[in-house]
Amino acid sequence: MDLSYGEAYEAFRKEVQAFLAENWPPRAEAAELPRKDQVDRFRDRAVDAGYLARSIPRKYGGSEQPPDALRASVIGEEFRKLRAPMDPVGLGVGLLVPTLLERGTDWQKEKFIRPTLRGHIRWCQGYSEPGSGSDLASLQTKGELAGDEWVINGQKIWTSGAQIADYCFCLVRTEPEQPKHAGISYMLIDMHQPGVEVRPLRQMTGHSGFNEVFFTDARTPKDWIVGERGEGWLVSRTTLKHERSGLMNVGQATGQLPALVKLARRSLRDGRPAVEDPEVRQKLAEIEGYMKANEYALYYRATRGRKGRDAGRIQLMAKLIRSEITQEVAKLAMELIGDDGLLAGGGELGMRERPSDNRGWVSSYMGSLGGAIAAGSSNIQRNVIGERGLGLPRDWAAQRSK
Amino acid sequence: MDLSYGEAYEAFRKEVQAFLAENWPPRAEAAELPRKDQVDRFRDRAVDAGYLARSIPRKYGGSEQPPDALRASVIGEEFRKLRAPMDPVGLGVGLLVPTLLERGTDWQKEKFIRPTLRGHIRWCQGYSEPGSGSDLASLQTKGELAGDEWVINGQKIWTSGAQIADYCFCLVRTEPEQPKHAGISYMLIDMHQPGVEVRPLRQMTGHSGFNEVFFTDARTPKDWIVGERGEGWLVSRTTLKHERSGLMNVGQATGQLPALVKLARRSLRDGRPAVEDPEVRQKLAEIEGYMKANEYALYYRATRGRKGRDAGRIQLMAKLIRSEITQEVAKLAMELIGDDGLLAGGGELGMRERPSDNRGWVSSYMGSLGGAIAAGSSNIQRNVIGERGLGLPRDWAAQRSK
Amino acid sequence: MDFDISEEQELLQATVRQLAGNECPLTRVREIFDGDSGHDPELWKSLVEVGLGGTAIPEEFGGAGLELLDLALVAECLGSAAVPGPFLGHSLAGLAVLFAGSEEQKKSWLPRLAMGDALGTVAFAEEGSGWQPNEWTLRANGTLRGTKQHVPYGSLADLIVVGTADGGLVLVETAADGVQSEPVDGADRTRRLDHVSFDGASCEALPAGPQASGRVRDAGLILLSADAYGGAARSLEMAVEYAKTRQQFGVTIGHFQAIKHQLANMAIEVDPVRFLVWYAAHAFDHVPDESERTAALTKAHATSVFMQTARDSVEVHGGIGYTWECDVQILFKRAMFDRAFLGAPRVHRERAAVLGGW
Amino acid sequence: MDFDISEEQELLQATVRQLAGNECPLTRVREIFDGDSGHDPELWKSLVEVGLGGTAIPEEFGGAGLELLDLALVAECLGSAAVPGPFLGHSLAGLAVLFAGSEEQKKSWLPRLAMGDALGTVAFAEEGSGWQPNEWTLRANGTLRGTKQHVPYGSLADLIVVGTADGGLVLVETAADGVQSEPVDGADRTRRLDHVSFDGASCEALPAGPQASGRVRDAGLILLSADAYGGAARSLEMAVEYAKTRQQFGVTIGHFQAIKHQLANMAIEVDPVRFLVWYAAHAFDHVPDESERTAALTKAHATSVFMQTARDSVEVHGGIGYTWECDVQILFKRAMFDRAFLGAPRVHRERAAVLGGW
Repeated sequence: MDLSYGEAYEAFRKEVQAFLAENWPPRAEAAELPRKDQVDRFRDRAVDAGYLARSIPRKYGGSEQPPDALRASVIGEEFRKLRAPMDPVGLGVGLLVPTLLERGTDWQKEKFIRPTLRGHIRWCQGYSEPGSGSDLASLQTKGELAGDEWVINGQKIWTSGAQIADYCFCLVRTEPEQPKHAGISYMLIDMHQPGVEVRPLRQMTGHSGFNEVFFTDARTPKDWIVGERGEGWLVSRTTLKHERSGLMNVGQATGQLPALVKLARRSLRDGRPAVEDPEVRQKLAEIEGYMKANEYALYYRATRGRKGRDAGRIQLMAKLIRSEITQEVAKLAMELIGDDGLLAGGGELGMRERPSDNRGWVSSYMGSLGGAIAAGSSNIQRNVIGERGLGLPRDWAAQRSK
Repeated sequence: MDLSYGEAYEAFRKEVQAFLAENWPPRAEAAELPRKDQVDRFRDRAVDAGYLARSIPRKYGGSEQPPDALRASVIGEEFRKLRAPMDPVGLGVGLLVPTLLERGTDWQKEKFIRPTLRGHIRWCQGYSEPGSGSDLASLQTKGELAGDEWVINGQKIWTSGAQIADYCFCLVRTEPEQPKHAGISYMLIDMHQPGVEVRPLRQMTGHSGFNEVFFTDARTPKDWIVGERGEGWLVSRTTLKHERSGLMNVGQATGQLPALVKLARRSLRDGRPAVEDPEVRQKLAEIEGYMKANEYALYYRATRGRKGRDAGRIQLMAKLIRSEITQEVAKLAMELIGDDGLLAGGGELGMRERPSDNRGWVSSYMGSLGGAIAAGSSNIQRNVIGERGLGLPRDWAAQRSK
Repeated sequence: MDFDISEEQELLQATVRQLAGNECPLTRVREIFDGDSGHDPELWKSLVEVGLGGTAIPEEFGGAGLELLDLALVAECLGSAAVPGPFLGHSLAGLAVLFAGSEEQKKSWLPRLAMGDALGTVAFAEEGSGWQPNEWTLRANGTLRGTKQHVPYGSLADLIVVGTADGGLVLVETAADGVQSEPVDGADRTRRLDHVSFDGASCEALPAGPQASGRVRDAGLILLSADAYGGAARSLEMAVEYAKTRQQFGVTIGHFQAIKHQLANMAIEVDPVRFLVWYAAHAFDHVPDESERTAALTKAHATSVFMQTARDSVEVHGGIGYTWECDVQILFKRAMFDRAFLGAPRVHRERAAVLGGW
Repeated sequence: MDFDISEEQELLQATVRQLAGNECPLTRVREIFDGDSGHDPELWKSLVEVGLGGTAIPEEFGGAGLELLDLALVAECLGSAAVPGPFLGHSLAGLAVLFAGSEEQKKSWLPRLAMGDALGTVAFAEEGSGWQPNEWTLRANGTLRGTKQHVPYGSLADLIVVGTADGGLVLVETAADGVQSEPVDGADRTRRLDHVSFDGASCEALPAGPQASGRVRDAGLILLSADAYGGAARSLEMAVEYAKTRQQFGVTIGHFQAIKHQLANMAIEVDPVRFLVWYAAHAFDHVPDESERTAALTKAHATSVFMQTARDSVEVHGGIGYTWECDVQILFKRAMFDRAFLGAPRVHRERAAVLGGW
């Protein structure tokens, strides 16, 4: 066990620092350019240097580096220090690109990957429907072939980023006569067309992070499907796997603690800082125990991943654990803010602890429920852990619906 | 809403007090008799006066009084004050007698009810088997008719009181070719015979409250079954209904609180009584909230019962609520006793708070799990509340096994 | 012994439920929720017309002459329907005048409050909590200076009962000079709050204020508890209904044992609260020795249960439960109000500990 | 960065697991559990023979020369198999001599402890808790008077490391006059305890006691945490196995979502603890700044999780889990030991708060 990066990585860190010193922020001549062009130019150079788009082949605009989680960490740390542009965050780079690499045709890769990596086109994900949440495969949005085009009708929901997306990667029922999992195709759809309407969905916090997307005779070319017709379910599993096993930033595991402690320091109980109250101290330390255990579990996963060794069932647990911890944090925060628990949520979530305004914590209190609901509800997570992790038999109901 | 007993009942109380003043403790001449005869004589008089065996017809040795929960409460309060004998506590009076009254033949009622009421014969219940817990109807103990006798083979478990019981009321599979619920008979078995072996089951607390009962060619007369052959499941439901809806002493709901508060007063935290610790105070008050809510729910049930009106789904909840509260009490007690949490359980349970010995609380800590397990596990209770109380559909698995 | 509500009380609840159902279905709640004032004069008028402005005010002063238990039963129904408006503050203002006012003050104000000719409210909280009478610091001497926080409908009320130092109570008419209110952006948009500043506003003491202010607070705790029980029961009911209709994997989700048990766990939390609230109100009316402590325990318990039940209900509803469009979020925010208003559960558990001699 | 145990460490665990499986299957655990002494000299000998008497004692003193992490990995395996005996106290006595003893003391005692020629233990607790060095009150001045509570195998040990006032440590040989032990009727019959009284027993100070006693305590916290993780993982495994074999309603109970989710909830509690324990041991070995606080947090967390997991496992087992015959009760009682020994979770959470500057 060794928690240092080691010499080789510290040397690599120096390289990255030197690159950044040279290239970011842009030198005078480049600083004249529009911001977008500055970023493009920087990203080109960072790709050339092997710092961005590391897992992507060069021919599609990547730098084609061997996987190395530690190098990636070092790059992330140094880039973030200077707020240098990194790979665009989002579903395009995170989900679509890996899927295209694995299942896309050559022209699809050529057309979509490079501009996605450069942040020139943005994607949203069209999976969930109002009637299809946990039971995603029951989706009803239908695509019918009319000549050289698919004509798409139906409704998607929980589509984050739809209001700014250029394209949607979307699950569409194209073979209605097939059993439910076999009738779906994975389709790419241009969002800038009359048949697509995006309506923001307001959350209970008042924020609008999600959308509904309505397809009314929306169209997409016949060959804008990834994989074969009717294979969309399997194709989408490729990306879901990416989504669920994607190692989140380890720091997130304990990231909420300092803000919570700060809140406890500045909140009063009976005229004294709440952090002096035995109940608060116990609860904080209890939460820290959970966070730390989870944090080291994530280090272990990262290490095993780097070694190419299976980390076991702990891999299935990160989301559920995080959503449980987040709820405990939010509940303690609600105890600490006292009368401000009467206020509407607002502004930044509580993690960015700001003494002037407890409304971020109110939003966190509501938002902490989101983790138990979004991207595989906690009940679904428990099923997965029980069945895949502990080897328990499948549910009757789920079997029945096969 | 009126929480007093009212004048009529206070007059009745005076009557009861006068009766007791006359009859208990026994006068000089009776005090010469063996204790058992004293008790018999007292019970005879109390039945004549209408104070005991109130729901039982006179011809079977009862006093045949109209149901009146308040009179029953008054009787209980006054009898207990003087420790006068009441109806024998146990499964005979509680479960067997009501079943016989409803489903027994005349000779069965005549033979068994009176001595049971007088405490002359004692009963145990032979329902659970090692393989049949929540799924009771899957029981395997079999009875075969040989001439005028049933020959019984099999094993029962969790049989409390088997070591002192004279008879067992028992579920036995007599029609093996029938579907599982239809093949069972409700049989009365003499425990004093060579084919019956009782082995105590030691609990994790070290106590032995339960037994295993082994039947090896045990015998019982052909007509010692209650109801018809194969009807035993329904007959047993009569008694289970009694068991589950039987209103426990309302006092039990909050009975543990004073002991817990006493424990908190005499336990130290950092040199001060633990009851001064904010965390302990919060937890105590939280537990009291649950207890009080449950206590008043029980008052409501009692009132509705007296009025002959349905109390609704709250009737299904008492056991689960009690077992949840008991666990919270036990956990807090474990926090309070500190290092004594290293000790083996022993002696009285914690409810009889004794400053000299925390080992009762250790037993309570283990014993508090019993409530979630015995007489219908908490999961079964939740199913019942969900299905019968909230009208949710039945489980697939349970449907499937029908 | 009769631990049950009477037939008259059942009828009262049926009446209020029907009224809420007719005048204030959830579609209407939502309009008011999303509106500016959080108040619908027509709806309020219809409540007042059936006597809900003065349920617990004696008949001689134009009220219905009922007890706090009856008022709590009303609050439960309003909570269950998430009825928006000034019922809570108005009711407490009436009780404050009744418990602490002179005959003259009662004659002057109670009929107008009972009839709804005047709208009342109470101003208790001060900066950094301070909901309890012994925490109040404003000094009144014919005039009043200082700020009260979280005053329900402070900007709409005609009459504010303000808590002052040493647990006193004074009346302030908002028409007077020197009263200014600033709206609070509260979570619960069915019960709006204002911070109210008094800058030399003229005021009039309620003579028995120091003796009665604790009782007014206790009444408030019980009304919040009743609202919380109503809201919790409704949150549960919505979750159950959702579980019976929402289909996944070809069946309604109520078939899944995980959901079934979540709902059963919610039910064993929620259902007993009803009886605790009844007892707290009964003790307020008839068991003076237990009244204060029971109110504190009940407020802590009932509003905690409501808050957790509302959270659980959102979770059962899944994504849709998390949207502004879903009615359960309205209950969630009422739970936030009930939980924090007059002091969080922790505050009242500690009070119960003190009052219990712990 | 490499957050994983090494191949050698995996091998060490495999060895200990195999040894425990061969020499101490649960049938044997039960015999010792039900026996008088809670100790099986043959079993202890077989552990010592593979070097477990001195895992973290340097090779120059006859030990295996490994780190606390290795010792913790051993403790995890012993906890998982519920191996009875004096491993914990013996290990801590060795570390106390190593951290605080003079060269002479080390030379005299460490080889005997490592080889198992002498059995060691530690005596820390005093009446009414007092596990922590700053709480110790016994005064030693060549001789020792007073009583220590909850001394593991105090009656069998040859050498007791006793905590004294100001966090000092002294050695007492039990063969000396004036040492008396009285057995404690403890819940965990796999790790027996005695109260030990010293009535003028001669003793010898470990010179660096005041500097090292906190480290010895921290090592104890980590070994208890490792035992707790092992026990929790085993409790979970037993519950899972039971759910896969126990039939009700014609299927194994693992089909029921309620059971499945209970087990999943247990798993997300238990599994991450492994890595927390690793880190605590690693910090003990290599990150001095974090060592003390991490040990405290870890002991609180790991032993709480074990206790709850053992409770849950009993519940999943149903009636049978509640009997003396069921192996899960043995783990339940080990959980009680791990939780309370060296101070309950509450104590160490408060220490973590203080050490965190809260």
